[in-house]
Amino acid sequence: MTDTTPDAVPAAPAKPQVIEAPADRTRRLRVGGVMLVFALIGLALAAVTKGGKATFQLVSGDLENNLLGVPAQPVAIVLGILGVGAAVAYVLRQVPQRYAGWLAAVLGVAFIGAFLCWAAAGKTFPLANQFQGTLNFATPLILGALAGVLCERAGVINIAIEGQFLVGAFTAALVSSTTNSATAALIAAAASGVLMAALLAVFSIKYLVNQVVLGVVLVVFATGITGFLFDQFMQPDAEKLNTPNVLSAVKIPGLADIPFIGPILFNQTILVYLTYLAVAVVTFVLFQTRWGLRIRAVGEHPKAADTVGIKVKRIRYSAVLTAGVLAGLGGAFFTVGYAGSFAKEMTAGNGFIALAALIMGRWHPIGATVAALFFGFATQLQSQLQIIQTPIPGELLLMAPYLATIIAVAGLVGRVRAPKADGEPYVTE
Amino acid sequence: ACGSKPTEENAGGSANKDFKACMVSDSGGFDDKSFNQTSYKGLQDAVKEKGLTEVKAESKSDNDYPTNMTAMVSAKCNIIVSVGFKLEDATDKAAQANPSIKFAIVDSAPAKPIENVKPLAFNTAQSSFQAGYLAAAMSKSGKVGTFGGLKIPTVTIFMDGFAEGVRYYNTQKSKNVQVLGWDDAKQAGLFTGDFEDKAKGQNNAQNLITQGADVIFPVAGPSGLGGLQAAKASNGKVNAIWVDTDGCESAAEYCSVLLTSVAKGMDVAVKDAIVSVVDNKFDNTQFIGTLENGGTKLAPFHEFDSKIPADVKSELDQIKTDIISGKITVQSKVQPKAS
Amino acid sequence: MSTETEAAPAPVPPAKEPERRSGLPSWAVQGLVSLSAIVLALLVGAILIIVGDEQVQKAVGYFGAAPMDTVSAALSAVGEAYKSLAVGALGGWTPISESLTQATPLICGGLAVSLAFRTGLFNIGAQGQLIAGAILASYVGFAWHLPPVLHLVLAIVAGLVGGAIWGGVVGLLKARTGAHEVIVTIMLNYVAIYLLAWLLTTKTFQRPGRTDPISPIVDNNAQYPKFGDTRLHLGFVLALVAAVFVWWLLNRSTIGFELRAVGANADASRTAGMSVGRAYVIAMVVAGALAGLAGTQQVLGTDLPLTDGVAASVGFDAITVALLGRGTPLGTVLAGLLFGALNAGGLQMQLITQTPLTLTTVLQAVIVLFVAAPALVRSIFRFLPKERGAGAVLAKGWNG
Amino acid sequence: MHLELSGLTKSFGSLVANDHIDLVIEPGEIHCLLGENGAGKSTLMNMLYGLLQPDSGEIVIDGEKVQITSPSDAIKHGIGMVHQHFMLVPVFTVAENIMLGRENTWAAGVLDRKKAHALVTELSDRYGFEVDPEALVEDIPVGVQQRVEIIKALTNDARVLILDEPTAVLTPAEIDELIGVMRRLKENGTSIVFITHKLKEVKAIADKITVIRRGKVVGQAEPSASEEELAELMVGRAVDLVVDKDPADPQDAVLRVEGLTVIDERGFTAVDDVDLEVRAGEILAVAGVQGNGQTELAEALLGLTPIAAGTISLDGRDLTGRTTRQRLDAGIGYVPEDRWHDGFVESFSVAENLVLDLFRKPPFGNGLTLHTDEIEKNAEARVEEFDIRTQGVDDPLSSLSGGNQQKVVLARELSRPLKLLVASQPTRGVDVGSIEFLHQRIVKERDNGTAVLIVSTELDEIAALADRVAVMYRGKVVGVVPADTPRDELGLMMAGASKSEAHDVAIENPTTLGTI
Ligand SMILES: Nc1ncnc2c1ncn2[C@@H]1O[C@H](COP(=O)(O)OP(=O)(O)OP(=O)(O)O)[C@@H](O)[C@H]1O
Ligand SMILES: Nc1ncnc2c1ncn2[C@@H]1O[C@H](COP(=O)(O)OP(=O)(O)OP(=O)(O)O)[C@@H](O)[C@H]1O
Ligand SMILES: [Mg+2]
Ligand SMILES: [Mg+2]
Repeated sequence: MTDTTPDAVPAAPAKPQVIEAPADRTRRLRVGGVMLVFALIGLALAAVTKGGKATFQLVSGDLENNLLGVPAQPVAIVLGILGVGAAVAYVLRQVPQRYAGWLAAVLGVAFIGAFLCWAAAGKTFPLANQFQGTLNFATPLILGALAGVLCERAGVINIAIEGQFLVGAFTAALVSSTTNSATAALIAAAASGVLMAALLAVFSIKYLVNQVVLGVVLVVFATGITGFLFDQFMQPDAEKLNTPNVLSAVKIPGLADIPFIGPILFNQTILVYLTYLAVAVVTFVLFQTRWGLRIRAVGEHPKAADTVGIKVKRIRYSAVLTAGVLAGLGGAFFTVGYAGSFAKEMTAGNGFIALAALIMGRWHPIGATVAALFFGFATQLQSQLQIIQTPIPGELLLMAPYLATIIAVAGLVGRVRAPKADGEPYVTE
Repeated sequence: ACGSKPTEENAGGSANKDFKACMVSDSGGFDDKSFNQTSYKGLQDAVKEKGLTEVKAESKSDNDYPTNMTAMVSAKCNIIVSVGFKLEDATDKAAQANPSIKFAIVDSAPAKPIENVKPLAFNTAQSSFQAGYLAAAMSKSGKVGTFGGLKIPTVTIFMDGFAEGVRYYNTQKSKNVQVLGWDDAKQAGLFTGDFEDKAKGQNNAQNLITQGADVIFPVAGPSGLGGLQAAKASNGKVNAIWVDTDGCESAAEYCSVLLTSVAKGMDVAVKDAIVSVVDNKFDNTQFIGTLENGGTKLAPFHEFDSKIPADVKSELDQIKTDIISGKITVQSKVQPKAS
Repeated sequence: MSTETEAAPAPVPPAKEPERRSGLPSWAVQGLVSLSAIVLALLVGAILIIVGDEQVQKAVGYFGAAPMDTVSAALSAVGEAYKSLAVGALGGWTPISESLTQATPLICGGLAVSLAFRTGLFNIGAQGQLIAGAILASYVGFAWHLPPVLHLVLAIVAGLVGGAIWGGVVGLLKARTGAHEVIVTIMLNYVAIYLLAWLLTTKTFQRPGRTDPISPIVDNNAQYPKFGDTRLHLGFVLALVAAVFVWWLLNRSTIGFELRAVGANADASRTAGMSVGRAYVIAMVVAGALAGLAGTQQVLGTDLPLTDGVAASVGFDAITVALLGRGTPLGTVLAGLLFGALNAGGLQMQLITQTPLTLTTVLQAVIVLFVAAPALVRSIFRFLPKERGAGAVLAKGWNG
Repeated sequence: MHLELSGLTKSFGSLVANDHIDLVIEPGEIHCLLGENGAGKSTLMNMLYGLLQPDSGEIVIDGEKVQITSPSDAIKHGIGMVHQHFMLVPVFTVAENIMLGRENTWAAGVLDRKKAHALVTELSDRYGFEVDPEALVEDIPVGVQQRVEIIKALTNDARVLILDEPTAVLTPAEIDELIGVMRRLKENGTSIVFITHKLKEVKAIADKITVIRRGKVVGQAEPSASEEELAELMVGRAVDLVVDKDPADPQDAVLRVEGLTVIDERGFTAVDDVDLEVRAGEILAVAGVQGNGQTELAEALLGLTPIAAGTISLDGRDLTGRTTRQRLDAGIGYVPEDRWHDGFVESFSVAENLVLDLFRKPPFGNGLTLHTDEIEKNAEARVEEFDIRTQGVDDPLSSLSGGNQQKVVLARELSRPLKLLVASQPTRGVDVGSIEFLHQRIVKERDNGTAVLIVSTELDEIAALADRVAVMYRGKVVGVVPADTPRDELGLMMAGASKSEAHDVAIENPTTLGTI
């Protein structure tokens, strides 16, 4: 550029100053508003907290030792004020943009803390179990959402997670019952997930079927076929075909001894460890490897990928089929991973929640994981609060996780952007 | 393997082959490991015993009840058994339109008695009372837990009785065994919100266990099976009591953790209702399964038979006697009342 | 020169075989393809029936001894099953009326999904909207006591309002905050289910004298009139009216023009002065109302009380119906009728041949799968002509 | 490399896009392909690059017949291509885009990002491009994206480089720079196929020119041929390259913009305190390199982008804060820059697209119902008037060629009484024949007393249409100059020079194109 550009042209001015765009302003006020509402609710709860001490159980199931007793009202008030502070700082933009997320996190923790102080005042709240349960609920959701991330990053919409779950759960139960082998069961579940994924892949990539249609239909198909096989074969011969062995927890020496989180995170079944691994691997693969780069390229701009010699369809097939492994394992969680025998429609809509988590997490493996954990947390909290009995009616508690998700999506997450070519078949002539 | 062609097998007692005993399920289907399944077993028992012809229709949605009912009528059934309170309206209508056909309905009763409808109800609060007592007696931690599927009377009646039984134990023994997951005074407690999600049921049970409960009483159909799974996973620390059927038969893989089950004798009641029609002894008085008539009872202790102290067993028997005699009154408001 | 080229092996000759195009109008071609898809699906179903049939299993046991037994057992199993399916769906006025009754809520629910689709929204929430509509319609139906006609009209309006609110929230959140409708509709379905479960335990909704979660049946005045002594009711006619209305709305009204434009290209619509947010809200309000109408058909039409099962799986089947109908009102009506017939026939089939209802579900899925993949159907039935403008796309993806 | 295409034929349905095309590319030559919109240039090149499969014909490289069934085959044979529509992944960084498809990896397919980074730096140094390897492609200006595309093609050591309309989005200086790169490549023995609509460029660089019309080669021309000759060869009739228009007769100011400031999504000031005035009966052209705020300016005028400060008034009526619809109703016509995105609904029929912003009002609608017969009638009339080539007004717009789609948008906007017409890049990518017609139509609108604001990066277009020129650079109007300002001077202003600086420098350093 140097030889033809005359020197006299003034040097480019320094990078223009960043000013808040109107859209950002709206967003800041909206998010800040929601934060403020929650902060004030937290504070209000603090004001009405009665009952002296709130006790938190730090080791799951240990009712005598490892209890953390705090003066409920003072702590709630401090947390409430902290929350209000964070919300106000957010609204007034008192910290640099890139730390704004932390303020939301501070508010979240403060609000939940104040809320728990209020709910547990004069009672014992099993804190460790809260996280344990969160993980239980979230594990299949994470696997399902990761499967979705892989598919959709490659440009294939996957609404069929629920169907993959069902088939995975069924197969795992069947194989575990007949072979008594956990490994065989997990492999079979993964394979059945891949089989469902193959249907998704062939029909969407080869036959160009609208992927939304396809996903919904595959869920119906999986419901029907597992139901049919259950009715006709599994149920009549349940002792032989539907008595899977549940995976047992494997303690990881050392790690499991870390206080508080150790027993929660590192005394789990192999399937849960696979889930941790899956989060890390999918994230790494997607962003740091050749295959991942190509997956993202075909999901964003398949033609561009094609022009540099990438086989678009082949990458899509590979991504969708690999995702099938994850979804199948997610399905296995419902039977061999946790609950034992198979029952019709036992995944009970979890595949759709995983889909929601994937969108809420903005098609990012970490985001999806966080969203799944968020949902698991809310569901577990709901169950625990029903037990310790709060003034909140049980019926409302049952709705709470779903309402919380709506609030989070509408208030905090806002507009999300899918991979650009997500759902568009790639056609060459 | 290619064996030889079997000769036409001759069904055993085909004495009443033209007698059609029919059943319509509710939307849970016949494989719900719960009341549809148990009722269906009653149908099968009757069919086997009397050599009848069986016709069954599963319903996928509420919409299907009238359709299935009509189909049964046109199939010229001699008796139609409908399962669940949701079929009440369809049953009443069909019964009034077809006075020559006999009907029976499980877990419900027409507002006004109908000539050809026999309601089958079960006071499971009575046996749950025993179950609560047993649970309290067997608890080491001093805490027992229960949870339900949905907060509906056929579920909470178990939970009520259970809580009362625990309270009775406390007053008898001056103990303070706590019930987690159900407060019968406030009628508030722990529910999964559905009857399908086994993992959710298991998690609910797990949460009760972390709160110290060592006997779990899940009243949530297939979702409740998760509760048994949680007990099984505790490796002997936690036990459970199953509902509706003898869990050692319907969910045999969990027999090792089952103290007992609160059996709701739907199979027996259904079978009796059918047989009464075959034998021309049908009447439309409401059947209420009680401890007295065996329509509800504690199932055998199976693997726990040796582990339950003899005095507890005799106390349970005494309770049964006392409930029958009226010495103990079970309070639950949702107990079926004789009409 | 041209001779040279022909002599040389053309790079990709097979791909360019002349397209089979017939003189048939495109609806006829579509019909043929759909018919072939149904035939294929029935073949798949036949396999399942054979595999699941006890007689066949027995006959296979001695296959070597009498192989024809297996074949005849298989044929008779399939034959009987499908005969009872057909009789149950179409064998006379009563079965037909049953099919139409079953189709009624599916059509309205399907329209709710279709309309949203055309606006670029994926409405998984027909289930929740239906429940919301059923709650209000049922309440007005049993708690108020009004003269004929008026009562029915008010109950229907209540149902429409209930659904419209439940749907409108989705549109509003999407327009205002960008919250993705897929998430919001999934979550609102659950909220509706739990709301219903709770309401049914309250005095307001519980049937007097009952402790069960079941509401009173609505007043006679609030019920859709029935046709003869069948279960078919006026709601079916309303479903057809709704379909015509949706057709008019989409194709002959300015609002529909806007909805379709936003659905096809939101950016261009915005540039042309349309309010995309407004379109989302309108579409979801109307879609919700349509699903609410399906709710009224459940509680006012088939004289069902309100229970937790009032929605059955109509809301989800509606998605399949809408997709099978390619998002057009006529297509949705036809798809709804097909599914209604399969449901009615399926009940009969389980009654006579004890074939599980899950088979109907499989059949429905496979039919849609084949219909949605005309290329596959054509590769199996090679005689089928090519459709002009084949593969009309409904929703492109998450980004609209 | 010696490349020979013979008898290449490709049809889309009943349309024969390439009809037995023969073409020979000698080693080290710059071969220009010229043709009107839809002539089939891109189709031909896409077949060469393996993106499309020919129905018949063959490709011979260095005497050997080859099969190119996918771009990877093409890359293997040493063919590189810069596509008409950029083939870059917008959410990837420059380095990621460049490594895509030939990633350097550590073990197990883990990306070696350092190497990619180094490669970009090396190449951009070698060719004097200033490209930040870690910048996101969607954040960099189109001109820089173009360089990324070229680097991409060069990293493959292509021996034949296809450049499909690479100059549409470049400034004269950048075009100059590109020409320099092409010359250097040529010296190294690389052959180049160069496609463009700009006849000046062709004359400046081509060794050989092949003209394609309606899918057939209609002839070859020498670079010495005049522009008029080339245009006639392309279009098949004599083309008036100069719009003949009378001098403007400007009246009162219709559009008044004061202190307009727009902050874009990333928080940068896209339009910076701009004051403008457009008078009735004049054409004001906003010149500038793509990405200097013109798009945002136009969108702000229509209310499509929220503004941070400033006022907009039309005929004295304050429009600030009004909705797009209110502005359209107030008498603004708008031809958006990215038509494929914002201008029409592809799946709608031609007729529907012709009333996309008119359907609510009589005679097309009465607020509730749509009068489809009126819409139909209107469509017939517009199609006739604007010579829109379509099989029928009920056909979807997607079936039309690019130039005709363009005309639909213009026809729609000009079919109602306007006070102000805002048209962005009205003829981008349109062939000379259509340009002629569209320009005439815009001038006619001016002569009817409408105020016209044209946003264009094409100096030819500006020269043809403008009565006054406002040059934008980094969101600011650096000057408003008369229409007859020399091309070089405008070019320099577009690079940020003030009016006086530009004037001086332009005389000292004439660019290649400026002097033609
Ligand atoms: N994928 C396709 N399907 C149908 N028609 C197509 C397709 N691609 C190109 N065409 C048509 O083929 C013809 C040639 O298009 P092509 O893109 O080769 O033109 P071009 O000479 O590159 O034009 P431009 O100057 O606008 O780039 C046009 O009429 C175009 O509409
Ligand atoms: N059918 C077509 N014929 C000719 N050119 C087209 C066609 N479709 C798109 N283009 C051109 O290609 C460019 C990219 O088109 P595309 O629709 O992919 O935009 P996009 O990537 O979605 O843009 P954005 O980033 O704004 O969403 C358009 O701006 C347009 O100039
Ligand atoms: Mg081109
Ligand atoms: Mg686009």
